[in-house]
Amino acid sequence: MARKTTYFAKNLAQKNGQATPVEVESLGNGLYAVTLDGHRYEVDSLVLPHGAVSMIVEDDSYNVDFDGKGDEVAVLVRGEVVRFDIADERRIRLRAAAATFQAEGKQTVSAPMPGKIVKVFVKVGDLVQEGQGLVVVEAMKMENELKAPKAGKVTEVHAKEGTAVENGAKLIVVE
Amino acid sequence: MARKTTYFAKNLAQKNGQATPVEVESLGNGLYAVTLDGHRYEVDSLVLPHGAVSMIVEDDSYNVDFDGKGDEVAVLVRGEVVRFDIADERRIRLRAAAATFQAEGKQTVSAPMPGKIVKVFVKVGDLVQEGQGLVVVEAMKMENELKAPKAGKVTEVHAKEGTAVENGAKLIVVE
Amino acid sequence: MAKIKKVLVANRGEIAVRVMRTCRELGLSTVAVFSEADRSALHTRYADQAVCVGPPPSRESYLVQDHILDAARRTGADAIHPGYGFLSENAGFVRACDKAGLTFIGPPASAMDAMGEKTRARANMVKAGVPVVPGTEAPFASVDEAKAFARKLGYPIMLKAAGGGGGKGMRRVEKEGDLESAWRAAKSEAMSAFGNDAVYLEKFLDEPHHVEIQIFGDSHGNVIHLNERECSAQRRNQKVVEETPSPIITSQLRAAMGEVAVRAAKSVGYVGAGTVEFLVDSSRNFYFLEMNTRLQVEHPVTEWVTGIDLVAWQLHVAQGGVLPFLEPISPRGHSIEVRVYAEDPSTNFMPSPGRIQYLRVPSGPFVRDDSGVYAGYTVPNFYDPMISKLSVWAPTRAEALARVRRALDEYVVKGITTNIRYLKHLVEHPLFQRGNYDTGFLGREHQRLLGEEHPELVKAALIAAAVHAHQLSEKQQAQVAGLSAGGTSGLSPWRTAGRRLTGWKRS
Amino acid sequence: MAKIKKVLVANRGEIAVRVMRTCRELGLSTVAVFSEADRSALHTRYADQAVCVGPPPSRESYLVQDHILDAARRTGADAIHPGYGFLSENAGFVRACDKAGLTFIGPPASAMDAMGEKTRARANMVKAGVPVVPGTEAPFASVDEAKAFARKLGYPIMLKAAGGGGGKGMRRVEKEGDLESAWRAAKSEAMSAFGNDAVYLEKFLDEPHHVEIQIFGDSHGNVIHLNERECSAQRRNQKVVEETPSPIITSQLRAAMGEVAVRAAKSVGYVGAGTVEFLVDSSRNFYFLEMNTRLQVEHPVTEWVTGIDLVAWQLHVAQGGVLPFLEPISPRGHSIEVRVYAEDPSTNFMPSPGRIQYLRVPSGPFVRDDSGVYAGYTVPNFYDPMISKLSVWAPTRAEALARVRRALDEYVVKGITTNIRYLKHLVEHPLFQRGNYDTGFLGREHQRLLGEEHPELVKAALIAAAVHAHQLSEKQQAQVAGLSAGGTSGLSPWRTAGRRLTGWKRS
Repeated sequence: MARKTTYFAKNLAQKNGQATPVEVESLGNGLYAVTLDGHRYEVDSLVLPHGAVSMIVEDDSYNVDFDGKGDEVAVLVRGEVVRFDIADERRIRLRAAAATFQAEGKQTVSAPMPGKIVKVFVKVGDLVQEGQGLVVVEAMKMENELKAPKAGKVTEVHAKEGTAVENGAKLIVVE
Repeated sequence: MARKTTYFAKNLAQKNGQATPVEVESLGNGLYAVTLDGHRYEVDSLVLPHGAVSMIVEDDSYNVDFDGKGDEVAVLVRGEVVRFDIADERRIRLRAAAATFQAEGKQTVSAPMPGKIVKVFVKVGDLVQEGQGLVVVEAMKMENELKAPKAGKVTEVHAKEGTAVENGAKLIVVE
Repeated sequence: MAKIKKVLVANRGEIAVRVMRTCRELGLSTVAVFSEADRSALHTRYADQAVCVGPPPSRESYLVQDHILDAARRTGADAIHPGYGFLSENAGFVRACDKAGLTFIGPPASAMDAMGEKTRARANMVKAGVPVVPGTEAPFASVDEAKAFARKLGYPIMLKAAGGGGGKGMRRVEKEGDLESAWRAAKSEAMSAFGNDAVYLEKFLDEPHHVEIQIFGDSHGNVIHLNERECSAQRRNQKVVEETPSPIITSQLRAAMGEVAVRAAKSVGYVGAGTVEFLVDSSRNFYFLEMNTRLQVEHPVTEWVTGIDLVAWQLHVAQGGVLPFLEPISPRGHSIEVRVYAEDPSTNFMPSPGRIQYLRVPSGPFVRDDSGVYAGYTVPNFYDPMISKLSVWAPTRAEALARVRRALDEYVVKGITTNIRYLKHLVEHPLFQRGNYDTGFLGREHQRLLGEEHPELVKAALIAAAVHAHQLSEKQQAQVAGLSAGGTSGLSPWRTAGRRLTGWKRS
Repeated sequence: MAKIKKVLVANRGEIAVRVMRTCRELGLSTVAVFSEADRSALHTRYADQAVCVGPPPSRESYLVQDHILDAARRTGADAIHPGYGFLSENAGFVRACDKAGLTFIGPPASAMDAMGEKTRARANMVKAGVPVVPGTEAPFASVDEAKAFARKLGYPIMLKAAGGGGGKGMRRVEKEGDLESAWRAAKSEAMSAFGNDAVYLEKFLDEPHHVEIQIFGDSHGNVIHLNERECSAQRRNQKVVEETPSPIITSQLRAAMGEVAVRAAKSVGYVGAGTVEFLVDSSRNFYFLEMNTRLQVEHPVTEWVTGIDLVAWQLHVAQGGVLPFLEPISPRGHSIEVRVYAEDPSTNFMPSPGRIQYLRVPSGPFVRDDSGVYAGYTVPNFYDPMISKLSVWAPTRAEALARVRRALDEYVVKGITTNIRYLKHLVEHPLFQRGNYDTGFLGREHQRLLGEEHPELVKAALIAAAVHAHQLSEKQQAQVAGLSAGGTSGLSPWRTAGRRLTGWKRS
């Protein structure tokens, strides 16, 4: 078992931020040695039922919760949320290999939650500005306007007024 | 699938009580028809996460929790607990077959929880009265005296003063 | 009036549970109504009886008067408590209850007629000598009428639903070009929230305070007031935090506003719990805004400083009881309420329904949680996203602020996004701490209220993320190797504790 | 005295969390100490910092003064709050804190010397003119000495631990033949609870009331009392339910007992929170029983009726502050506390440690839960089985009784057995409802408090059990057949609701 691994973590709140290397070594018994910025921290990490973690770092006690999938993880600690993209070297190499093709300029606007389409403001071929309203979704008695993530041309419109949509349904594509 | 089955339930609080027949029929969609004492009840039984059940019987709403293993189940409803021995006909036949040998007169006193034996009052061969103190177990800062479940003779003593015992450990046998 | 024995609560979520709690204390049976989406809701489980009243959309269930009345008939309920929202301000429903021989726990239909439709309420208040915000006398038939009136009044204006409150169907309009889309949105929200899409407009006052007076009337003509609530912390005209006493109200102003509120209620023959809302401008002039003819979401803060159970009083006067006392009482100490929503403040407060995986609500000294959810519950996407109201009491405002911060720190909701961090930043904001905030406060400070990163916590989070990743990877490898997860037993933490020497200390 | 910045709480469970809550509100950092059995305990998780102080048995962790002081040194704590139990009444520990330059949040060692050892306290009280229960002047060296004294005093007698309270190390002895085993049991419990096995004896008063007065002193010589608490609902000398005001205390008697309690505290130079316990006989004579020189388990009921945060006051006077007011205050309304234990009342209150699978604590108007556990937590078998204190407030005793019943109905604990049903039967008992219960009440009414079957609920339980068995069997068959559980989608409950006609109605 790899008892010592280096992870690379990028704080997703910082645009174009550097990935920080963090070395983790299992000491057994729920204890880990973590090396970060040249300091070595001894970490006691206890996984509780329901997935919460009680972490004691050199006497400091933290309740930590995690939410995420793949390499992206949201860390909830003392009421604050920090989002990281975190992976070890092997994963990073795999990701680099997989990223040969990516539609850089194409942006999909999806339904952020189940709801009803009450208004569609654009049609295929329209030119839109970044932040311009595209679709209004009603859910939980609130109307939510979805905006263009970038300036460009509308290439696909799947949203239809008066219809119900599921969470994650593709609504509009801007290119 | 057996959509209609008759169960026989014995209320364990009533000594020598009769088993009551209860017929259950699945109507689909979480609905059941239950026939009891000649009445037919329509029951909407919704199993929630964590195993609790929300049961609506002809408009009456009950929160029900279950605890048990095998055919013995404790039902917690509106803060009260009722214990049943419940099985269908097939299970009852199986149980009858399995019950060929049972040590009627032999009673085992086990540790009801993990703790420390602080006192053993009897030795093998002692005659004891029902309710007589046999062993004192200390747990959670409280001393708990375990008593003889029946009058008889002590045939085994596994408890030893000053030792720790696990939940369910056999301590004393009275015959 | 007849003695009540069984109460049907024509509502859902936290307010249904809140009402049933008091019913239970008073020895009254309770009946829940639920839509198909609420079969597993807390109020359905909490009640003694529960009846399904239709499909998920409110218009097909909670707002269908016949379904509610059928449920009452079928279960033998003799009274109906409407909660807030839904049918609570529907005079037609009050009349239907009267006709069916059911006690409606709220004001008589006539008082609701006079106050429920907001344009009529304004006219009545003008007659009673109560100061009002300049605006329309009646709802508009068309957007063009509205446009003409708005041009006369001058922008900015507020579009408002005539049929209800709670921030639904409200839109601030800055200029004529925005009026049409605001009109459409306000009408559609009003219809879905109140089943009535009538809309009117008012002059928009610049950065006023929203201060409301709780009043209570009995059927013997007595009306008293139970002090004010400060409700200026609003976004999209939706209250987020409320407190009492208001930091800007002197005892003189309290008495003056209380007197006007009582006069307003008396002028329409009001009975039961009601709230008279005022806007208070920077010179501390106050204007009648509207009257909410029902129990208010934020009633717990009034309960904290008066010791009164307002729902118990509602049931008492609904049975013909005289108000327990007839003199105004001074508020004792200070109370703050924050509303916990299933929403994501960082994506424009997008609602976030879903399964609550884990829930731990705050408690301890002088902390109250009014919640309509439970661990394992799935918040449906058909209704208001408020999942809980957290309220605290303390002898002083400063202590109450410290207490609500502490309580918010204790709140754990997993599985869905909530506004808990936003609320924490709100109560920590220096302007809020100083009590100096108007209805524009949340909008102006939005970015700051989303919060900033604490370098110390980012470091802790980074360490946690790395160890978490490592634990997951160890677990996977153990599974691949067919081994048990292992490595966590053996050495005693006590024996290893000696190895924890110096290192990273908190500053 | 120095300003406190960081408080180490030398305790565990609910009281550690309770103390930390106030520290957090006051902006003070908190340090938890934990035994190996408490790595996952709530107090370990709640604190800003946490230090392991040894193996599970208290004698090897929470009672080891050096480990506690090391933890304070290591984390830079400047004050120690002892909670109740453990080292809270250990004068030697107070001196060790003084020597280490740490502020001990409690009375000075000298006051503890005078009051902590109970036999010395009795002698001091006699000197101060306070009435005491007849009994020993000093602990006994041997059981034979005790036997001789008991013979003189006459049975029944009470054996008591000199070193601590809370019902630990106490035994009622009816006749000489029982003295020896009771002596052994009391000494062993006393040693394990307080690290001091000294035992003394007192005349057993027949069915007295146990009423205690909360006092508070500051370092400027001021002492006030904060009214009484009625604590007669006890089993095995362990309090189960407490309330204030006491149903048997008049305002005259309150004033008289308060005056005596203040005199007792002043006579020993008392500073901080303390409780003077009295026995009150049927003629309403009262006798000094003992003084608890620390915060009491049941302090929340006093907080409810006074609005005071007693822990905040403790921190205030520990820093040299003057008491915020110096006149006695009248209690406002009524408060009741019930203690929730992990124990099975039907098997002689056998403790029931284990994993809490699901937890839902009551809330809503004027309900407070002080809990030391959480869903998913495993209650260890080394410590006191109390998992939570539930307390309520209401304007009157009758309303408070209804509220505590309602709150107990809401309590859900799955995975371990608790005394919640027992508590419900207790507060529903007619004698308790009338306020007419002495210290023998729970013993006499034991069988009734275990509860009886409700035929209606047995029927509901029977239906539930049968449907449950059917659901399990369907699930098994579905698995065997390789099918999904199925059958729960498709038909809408709304469409099928029409089929629910008449049938079994609740009487």
